[in-house]
Parts: sequence; structure tokens; C-alpha cells
Amino acid sequence: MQINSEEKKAVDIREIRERFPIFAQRENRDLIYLDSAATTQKPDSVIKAVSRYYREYNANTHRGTYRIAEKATVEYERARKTIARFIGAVSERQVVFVRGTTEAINTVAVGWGDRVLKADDEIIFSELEHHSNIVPWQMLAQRTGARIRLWEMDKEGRLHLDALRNLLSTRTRLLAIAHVSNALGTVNPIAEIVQLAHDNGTRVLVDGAQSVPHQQVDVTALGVDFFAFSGHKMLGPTGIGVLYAREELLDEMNPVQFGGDMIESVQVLTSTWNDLPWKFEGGTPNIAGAIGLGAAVEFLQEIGIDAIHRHETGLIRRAVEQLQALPGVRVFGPPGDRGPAVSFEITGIHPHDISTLLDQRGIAIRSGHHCAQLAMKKLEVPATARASFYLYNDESEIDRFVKAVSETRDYFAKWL
Amino acid sequence: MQINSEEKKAVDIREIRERFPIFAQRENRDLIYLDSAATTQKPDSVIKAVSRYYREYNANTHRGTYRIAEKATVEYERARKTIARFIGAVSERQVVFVRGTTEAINTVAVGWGDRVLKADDEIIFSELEHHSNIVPWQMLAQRTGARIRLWEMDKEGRLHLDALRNLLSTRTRLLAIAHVSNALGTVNPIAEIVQLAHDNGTRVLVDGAQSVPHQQVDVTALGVDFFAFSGHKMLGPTGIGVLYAREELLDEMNPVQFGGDMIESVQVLTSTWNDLPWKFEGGTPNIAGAIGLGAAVEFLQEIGIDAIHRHETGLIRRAVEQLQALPGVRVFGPPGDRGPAVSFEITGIHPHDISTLLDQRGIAIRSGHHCAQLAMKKLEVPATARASFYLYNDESEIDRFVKAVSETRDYFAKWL
Amino acid sequence: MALDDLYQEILLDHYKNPRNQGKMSDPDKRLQAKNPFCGDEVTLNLKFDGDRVREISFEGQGCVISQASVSLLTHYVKGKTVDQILELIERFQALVKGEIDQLDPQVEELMALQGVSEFPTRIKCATLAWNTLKKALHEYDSEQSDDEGR
Amino acid sequence: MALDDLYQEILLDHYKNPRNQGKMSDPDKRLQAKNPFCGDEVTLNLKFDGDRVREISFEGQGCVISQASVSLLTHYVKGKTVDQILELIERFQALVKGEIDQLDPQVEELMALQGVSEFPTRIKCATLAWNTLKKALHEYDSEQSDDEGR
Ligand SMILES: Cc1ncc(COP(=O)(O)O)c(C=O)c1O
Ligand SMILES: Cc1ncc(COP(=O)(O)O)c(C=O)c1O
Repeated sequence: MQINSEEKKAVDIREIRERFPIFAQRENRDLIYLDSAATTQKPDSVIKAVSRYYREYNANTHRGTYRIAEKATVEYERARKTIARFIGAVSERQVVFVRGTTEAINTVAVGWGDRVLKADDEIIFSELEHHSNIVPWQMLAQRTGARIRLWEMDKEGRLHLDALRNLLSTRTRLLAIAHVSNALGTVNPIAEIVQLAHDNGTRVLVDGAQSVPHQQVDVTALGVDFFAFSGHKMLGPTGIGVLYAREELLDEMNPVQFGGDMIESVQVLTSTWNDLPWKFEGGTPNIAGAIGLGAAVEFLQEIGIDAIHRHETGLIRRAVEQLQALPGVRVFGPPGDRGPAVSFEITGIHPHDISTLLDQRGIAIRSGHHCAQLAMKKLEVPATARASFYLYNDESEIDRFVKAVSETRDYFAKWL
Repeated sequence: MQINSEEKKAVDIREIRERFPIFAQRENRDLIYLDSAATTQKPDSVIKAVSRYYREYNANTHRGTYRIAEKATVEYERARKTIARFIGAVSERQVVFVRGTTEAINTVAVGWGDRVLKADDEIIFSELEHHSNIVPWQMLAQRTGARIRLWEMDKEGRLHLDALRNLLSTRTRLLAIAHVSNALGTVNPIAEIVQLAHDNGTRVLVDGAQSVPHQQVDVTALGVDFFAFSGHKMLGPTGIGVLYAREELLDEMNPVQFGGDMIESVQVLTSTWNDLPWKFEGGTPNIAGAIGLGAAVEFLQEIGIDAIHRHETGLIRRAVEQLQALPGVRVFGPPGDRGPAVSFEITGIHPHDISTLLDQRGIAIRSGHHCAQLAMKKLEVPATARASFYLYNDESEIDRFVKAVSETRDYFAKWL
Repeated sequence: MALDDLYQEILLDHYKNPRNQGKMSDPDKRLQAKNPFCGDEVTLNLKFDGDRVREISFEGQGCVISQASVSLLTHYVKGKTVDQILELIERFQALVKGEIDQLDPQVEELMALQGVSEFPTRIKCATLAWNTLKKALHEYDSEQSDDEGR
Repeated sequence: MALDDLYQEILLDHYKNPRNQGKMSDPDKRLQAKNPFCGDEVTLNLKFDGDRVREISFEGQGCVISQASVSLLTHYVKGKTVDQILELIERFQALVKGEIDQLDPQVEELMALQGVSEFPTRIKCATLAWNTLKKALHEYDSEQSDDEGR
């Protein structure tokens, strides 16, 4: 259950699993959790960081002049710094706390898009995007008269740079693209994409919901303009996520949540805004969530994000190979490298029925469109079954999962 | 330390305090927490409900077909029902989970306001509003060409219905009003205000951030159109709050957070929306937060919101009387009934210095503009000191607080 | 909860051999609905004879539960009056939510879907077609009275 | 942390008798700033003599820390060159953030504000005027070069 590597840090799964209380619960004894692309389990240190805030220094941030309020402010801002360093941001002023990827993208669509886009400008997004990286742009297009251009994928869920070159025009203001697809595992070459887009004067928003949890990301090196991700998909609490952006873009953007904390001064008819990043954090933030996300990043750093990535690469290879070897099972997504998620189907059996049968064996996978209806349409399926992995999964779980898939096929085979 | 009342449920403060872990911390032994209007402390049951979700059934809601995802969905939706009943909503479809009061109000400003308001329409808000109930309307006015009308308060922070009558016109589309003022404690007669507004064809948004935690609220009986409040001010977690609205208004409103979960179907250029309330809950919600807020409501119900209200009424009376008796101290806000918050100043001493001195004695109060700069301007002060109370405070704390205020005055008196 | 309680033979039969599946030319009422959480779609086609449903068919694909449910629905609805159908819908919804545990003997094959009540996230699969039918009947009803009003 | 470390006698003296408080007619540069978290305001007025600050005054009210800080600022800045002042600002900011614990003997009264470093939420009170001065000097500088450029 160890990844062996001479020089590199290895991941000891047994030790790691012990730090996730959910696996120690009696009723979860048999749980094989393969839905980390939807949300991940939480280590003890994250759960404790959240409850420690409530138990020891619960107070509102930024304006209290008493001890626990100072402590809450310091911890909240320390989490921001931890996260900024983790993703390679130049400054923590570039890290805006939001609810998650969805709110981050919506914030850019309204705060930047409504300000910058004009009628007949163009927005590109890809066919494999999550709905959260599609619908905000549709609505922006409706509000501004801008046009949507779809970057189509091939039948294996790959995007081709040539197709992008053909799509980019003098009117293309924005390209919205996932770093890693949650539905198919496709990994997109962000640095090259950014280069192409920037050469064209096009800004790039990267949906990093499925990359930051699993691989080293350096937003500065990648050169992205906007970058969005969710805490709950990287061991952190629900209700917290991050919008990163280049500082001059944050400066020019309008805030979108108006109220306490994001204000410099308020008159009857007009108001002025606070400095970055607070300009975008109107209202009491998810303080416990931010502190918990800081703890999650520290956990990932302790294990080592590269070690995690290597471990997951082993798991996903094993899963894909074994599934592909099963008659009657079809695996979707690109050959070669992919993120730790695999979509598949069993001929004649609806994915819902697959996931219900697997649940009976304690195996949690997801079935459905994975908020990627455009990709489903291209694959000509209404839905798929999807298994996704994280640092706490091991190879024996993959094997049991594949066995259960095979038994599911057999269970229905007698009827169908 | 008990409120004595023959027939009515009494509040046993000692017992209640034992359920708030923060007061048991060694370094908080001397903590007198008088900043509940900013955020409240959390009972054990709320902290546990949050960590129990993470430890036992952490999963994303609504789409998982495995056991812990079902449990997460059931608990998340059960919290919604608990809250709906607590505020007297007709249906849980009217309870939309948001980050807090600020997001709730911004959601109405964009989702309803942008759809309904036209140039030269009018929006009224009062002079004692929190910035979160001011700035979203200023921005809406700028976007639509609508006009702002200010409902002025008197020098004691009271709003008069005659003034409202004079303000209402055939163009008045919306009245935005706090139930209870966080800065001055003013309690506004919402039922009468709603009546006046509705007779005029004007919709009413009530900022209930300071009322729901402290008194029985029945949104249906009050007849409000929109109602907003925050979990963290009523014993609940940070990062969760509620937008309530009448169902036909929610139906006609546009969603404002576009992405996963709020979708019915997605095509390349257009999409359609899910049912209420999910139409407004784009992206993974703060699941732990919602479940924690459900637990907070159950705690309040167990103690009894009326008993809490009576207890606080005793505390605030005592505080106001004693402060008013101190030479050199000026108390702001209305005579008679008020919410459990009192703003004051000591002549010649800036509120910041008051709160720092009180902090040295372990007493946590707030100094500043309390996000109510319009009210501060009317009172002709840059800031005030504010003490605010909740069910875990007792009379001996009030006495020690008042004594500390008096000592603060004396400390500086030798210099000034 | 045993799996075979959920996947009863009769449901698998309806899944494999759905009754009344297909398009309908010139239906009096046609309504489509989606399950937003999984993306499954169902379309119902109806022809009326007074207040009676004379013909019904469905289009769409889905899981065993949703397919069997809509197939059984068409089977039991055909020939019934709108009022009878509305009552059946109420009863069926209560059954799969676990609120009741009996149905009329005449519609007893529907009891095969009772197991769904133990699988909360699958309830939507079982009820989607029934909710759609209810909506279709109401819409048809008000379209009719609009016509009369003219 | 003892209270008297924060509220040193010299600060209370500056609070009670602020130096260089008041308006200025015809300043070369005037800049206002706000502390968004408490609403306190400060306005600085500056007159230059080449690259030297010839006159400085402030308007605005605040707490002991902010008033004493801006009063001390005006006291020490008057007559210094822009470069000297920018360096002093850096040093002062580092002091109240607890990054250094010494200042030049010529500005030793500023050491009275060292206690602020133990009160994180009060750091803004101490630094507001200094941040504003820095911004004012930069703005003045670029306004000057714009003029020359014409
Ligand atoms: C009356 C009132 N309205 C609105 C708010 C804003 O609430 P939140 O910061 O939770 O969004 C507050 C809290 O500061 C408040 O007291
Ligand atoms: C690629 C991708 N983008 C966006 C999202 C939306 O994230 P959230 O629901 O946390 O806002 C997800 C998660 O489902 C995702 O996988």
C-alpha cells in the first residue's frame, strides 16, 4: 500500500487514513469512498481547526479591538497567506475568499465581465466545462450582447490547440477553461493555452476546482488571469473557496457583494470601497471555513502535493486498465494522462443503477451528468458512472471497486 | 442569575453558559463577551453538528446515490425545514441558503431589483440601516436609474411613520428596513410599516439580522416580502444565512449564482433552472453551515425564544439605566424598548480607546461605526462604543462592564 | 435493505419491455420533464376522450426505476378519468415516500416500487413521470377551460 | 501587556495638545484618507520647498493612538527632504508592526508608539497618517514630473 520511490517522499496510506475520522466510524467500516471529485473527506486537523475557532476564539474579524477578535483576524488572514503561497500567488491581496468555484466564476462574470464586455465581443468556453464555467458566461453574453464560441472536444474528451487557434478572433475577450475536467479527467495544457490567448489579447479564466487539490499549481508561472477553486474539494470545509486574479484586474473589477467590510465610506447616494482583497468580501465571511481551508493546505503540504499526485496517478492507471479489460464496460475520456477520475458505463445499464448497486457494497461513486451536460451530449450518453480518487484511497479499493462493477454487470445480465 | 416568572419558562444562565465551550477555556476565564451583535458564541451542539457532518457523513448533497450522500441531503434539507418553521414560513421552498444577510440582500437587489426596477422608480431605505442594506440599493439605483429616498431618523434613532407616509410615492417600488438596528437597538414596527407600504403597492425587504436571534419572528404574520438574516448572529456557524421571500416573488426572480445544482438543463447558448429553492443555490452550498444553523435553531427553541427575549430585556434595561447614571457618559438610541445593544460614548475619549481599555479587563465590546455611517453622521459622532448582549450574559457581567466604563473614564481623566 | 427489494423482477421486466413507449401523432397534450439532478428526461403524450385518457405513450430513457415507473404509469392510466388518475398519483407519491404502505388491488403491480422509499435519492427517479403527468393534466384542464371561455 | 505601555504620557500629551492641527491655505498637496474599519479620517496638508517639506498640518479626529501618531508625524517631518521622510515612514511602519525595536535618537519620541505592536487591531490607527503621507509624497512627485514633462 506504499508507493515506492527511492528519492521521493512516499505516501503511507494506512497512516493517512487514520487521520480521516470518517473511515474510523463504525457504520463506515466498509466505506470505499470514490467520489472525491464531488467533495473530499476531511482530516482531523481541518475539523479541529474549524471547531477550535468556535471553541476558543470565535469572534468577527477585522473590526474588533479585543483579544479573541484580534486572534480571529490574524488566523483568517494567515489562512489567506498560506493559500496564496500554496498556489504561487505573488501577494495574498490576490486571494479573495468566496463560497467556492461557482461563486468565484460568477464574481468574475459580473465584476469584470459586465464592466469590460461589449456587444459582439466573444467569449470562448470548452465543451467539457462544468456548468459553473458555462452558465455565468451565457448570462454575461445575454446581458452584454457578447457572443459565445464553443471550443469543441473530440470524442475522447480532448481539446485541441488548433481548434482554439481557429476560434480566437480580434473580438475574443475571454477564454474560460477547466484545468482538469471533473467528468472525464482530461488535463488541459494551461500554460500553452494562456500563451495562445494572451498573444491574442484574450484573458484566461481557469477553473482549478479539480487541479489544485491534486497537483502542484503555480498561478504566476501559468500566467493565468483568473483562477477559481473550492475548499471542499481539497480536504477543506464546505462554503469556502478562492478567486485568484492578477492584481491589476482585481483593481479594475467592480465588487459584486455590497455591504459591511468591503466599504471605505458610505454616503446616502454613493460609497467608496476598501482595499484588496476585502473590496470583494462584503459581509461577514465564512471565517471558520477560511481557517479550515488554511489547515487543509497545511495538511496537503505536509504530505506533499507531488507525492499525492504520484500516488493518484498510480490509482487512476490501475482503475482505467482494469475497467477497460472488463467486457461490456466502456471507459470514457482521453487515453494517457488524466486526473484521478474515470467515467464509464456498462452496456444496457443506467449509471443510476450501477451506483445503487455499488452503494450496496459500500462503494460510493457518482452517476449522472456531473454538471457537464455539453460533454455528455457529445459522448451521446445521458449520464455516466464516475469513480474519483484521492490520497486516502488505495489499490485494494480500486480492485474491490472493479470487482463490484463486474458483479453489477452480472446482476443485471440475468434479466437483460 | 435567574429571571423569575411564575408561568413562564425561566432562563438558567449558569446552565446555559456551560453549553458554550468558549467560556470554559482557561484563557477565556475572565471573558465578558458583549459583542453578540457582531457575532455570537456557539453552543456545543452547533459545533458538534458541524463536526459530526465532517466525521460521519461528509458528502455532497442532492446528487449522490450512496448512503452518506443521502444522509447529507436529508440533514441539509431537514435544517431548511427547521428554519422555515422557526420563522413562520409557509413552506421550506421559501428558505434559500446564502452566506449571510449581506448576500441575501444583494441577491434581492440583483435577482429582483434588476428585473423589476425602471428609471425614476424609487427605493426607500432608512438612515439607521447597516451598510449591507444601503449599498446594494445604491448600486441597483445606479444600474437602473432608480432614485434613492432616505427615511430619516430623529436624533434618538427613531423612525416615524409620518415621515414614511410623506416619502411613499406612486414610484416607490421597494422599502428596505431593519427590523432591529445593530447600531442603536431601535426596534421598528414592521407590521405597520408593511401595511403602509403594501397599501402603496410597495414591496418590503426586512433586514432581520438583529431580530431573528432575539425575538419571535413570524414572516407570514408580518407580511414581509423579503427577509434576510445571518446564522452566525444566532448561535450558528459562519458562512451561512437565509433569504426568505414570498413564493411568487422567488418564482419571478432571476437566480444570481449560476452553476451546478441550480440547473435543470444546459445547452451551449441557454439554460433552464431548477425548482425553488435550489434555483438560487448555485454551486456546492455551505452544507456543514446549514446543518449547524439547523442545530442552532433547535437550541434556541429548546431554551425558548420568548424566554431569551425576556432575559435580554432585563439586561439591556439594566445596562442603559446604569450607563445613563454615569457622569460623562452619553447613551445613544431611543428611550424605552430596544434590542439588546447599547451605543455610548465617554466625553473626550475616542471609542477605540474605550474598547482597548475594556479589553484589558477581559470585556469585549465593539467600537466604530458599526457599518452604520449614515446613523453616525446624524448623531454627529465618528464612532461609538457598543455593548450587545445575548442569552449567555448575566447581570453581574453588566455590572462589571459598567464599572469598567467608569474606570476608563477615570483613567483618562487624569490626563485630559 | 436488500437489493432485490428494490430491483424486483417485475420492474426489470418493464425496464426491458417498456409498455407504451414511443411517439404519438397528434397528441392532445405533450409534456417533457427533466430530473435536474441526473439529467434524465421523460416526455408524455396524451389523447383524451372527454375527461378520460384514451391513449398515452412516453418517450425517453432512464434507469430501471424511472423506466419501470413510467411504463407502469402508462399501463394503469390508460382508460381512467382525470380524477381517478389524480388520486392515483397522490397515492403513488405517498407510497414511494414511505407515507403509506398499501395500494388498491387493481394497481397492485405498482407495489413493486415500494422499495424505492428506502432509497431517498432514487425517489425522484420513481416520481418524475408521475409529477409530469399531474402537471400535464392540470395544464390540459386549464387549456380546455380557456377554450370554453372564448 | 500593560495598558500604560500603550498609553504613554507623551501620547496623551499629543492627543490633548496636537501639534500642527488645522487647515492650511493654498497647500501644494492635500490628501485625505480613511480607516475603513473604524471610519476615522485624516487629512494632510503639505507645502514644499524644492524636495523639502516646508509646512505640514493635519485635520481630522481620532483615538489617542491615531491623533498622537499624526501629531508626532507632523512634528518630525517638517523641514525634512522627501527621501528622508520616506525612509522614516518605512522605519516607523516596521516599528509598530514589531519588525524592529529601535529608531534614530533624533526621532525618539516616536518610540512611544512601539507599544502598538502588541495590539494588532490598533496598528492601523498608528499607521493611517503615515500611509497617507507616503501616498501624498508619491502623488506630489509624479505631479511634478508631469509638469516638467510638458
Ligand atoms: C442589522 C444588520 N444587517 C446586516 C448585517 C450584515 O450581516 P452579515 O455580515 O452576516 O452579512 C449585520 C451584521 O453586521 C447587521 O447587524
Ligand atoms: C471542474 C469543476 N468546476 C466547478 C465546480 C463547482 O464547484 P463548487 O460546487 O464548489 O462551486 C466543480 C465541482 O463540482 C468542478 O468539478
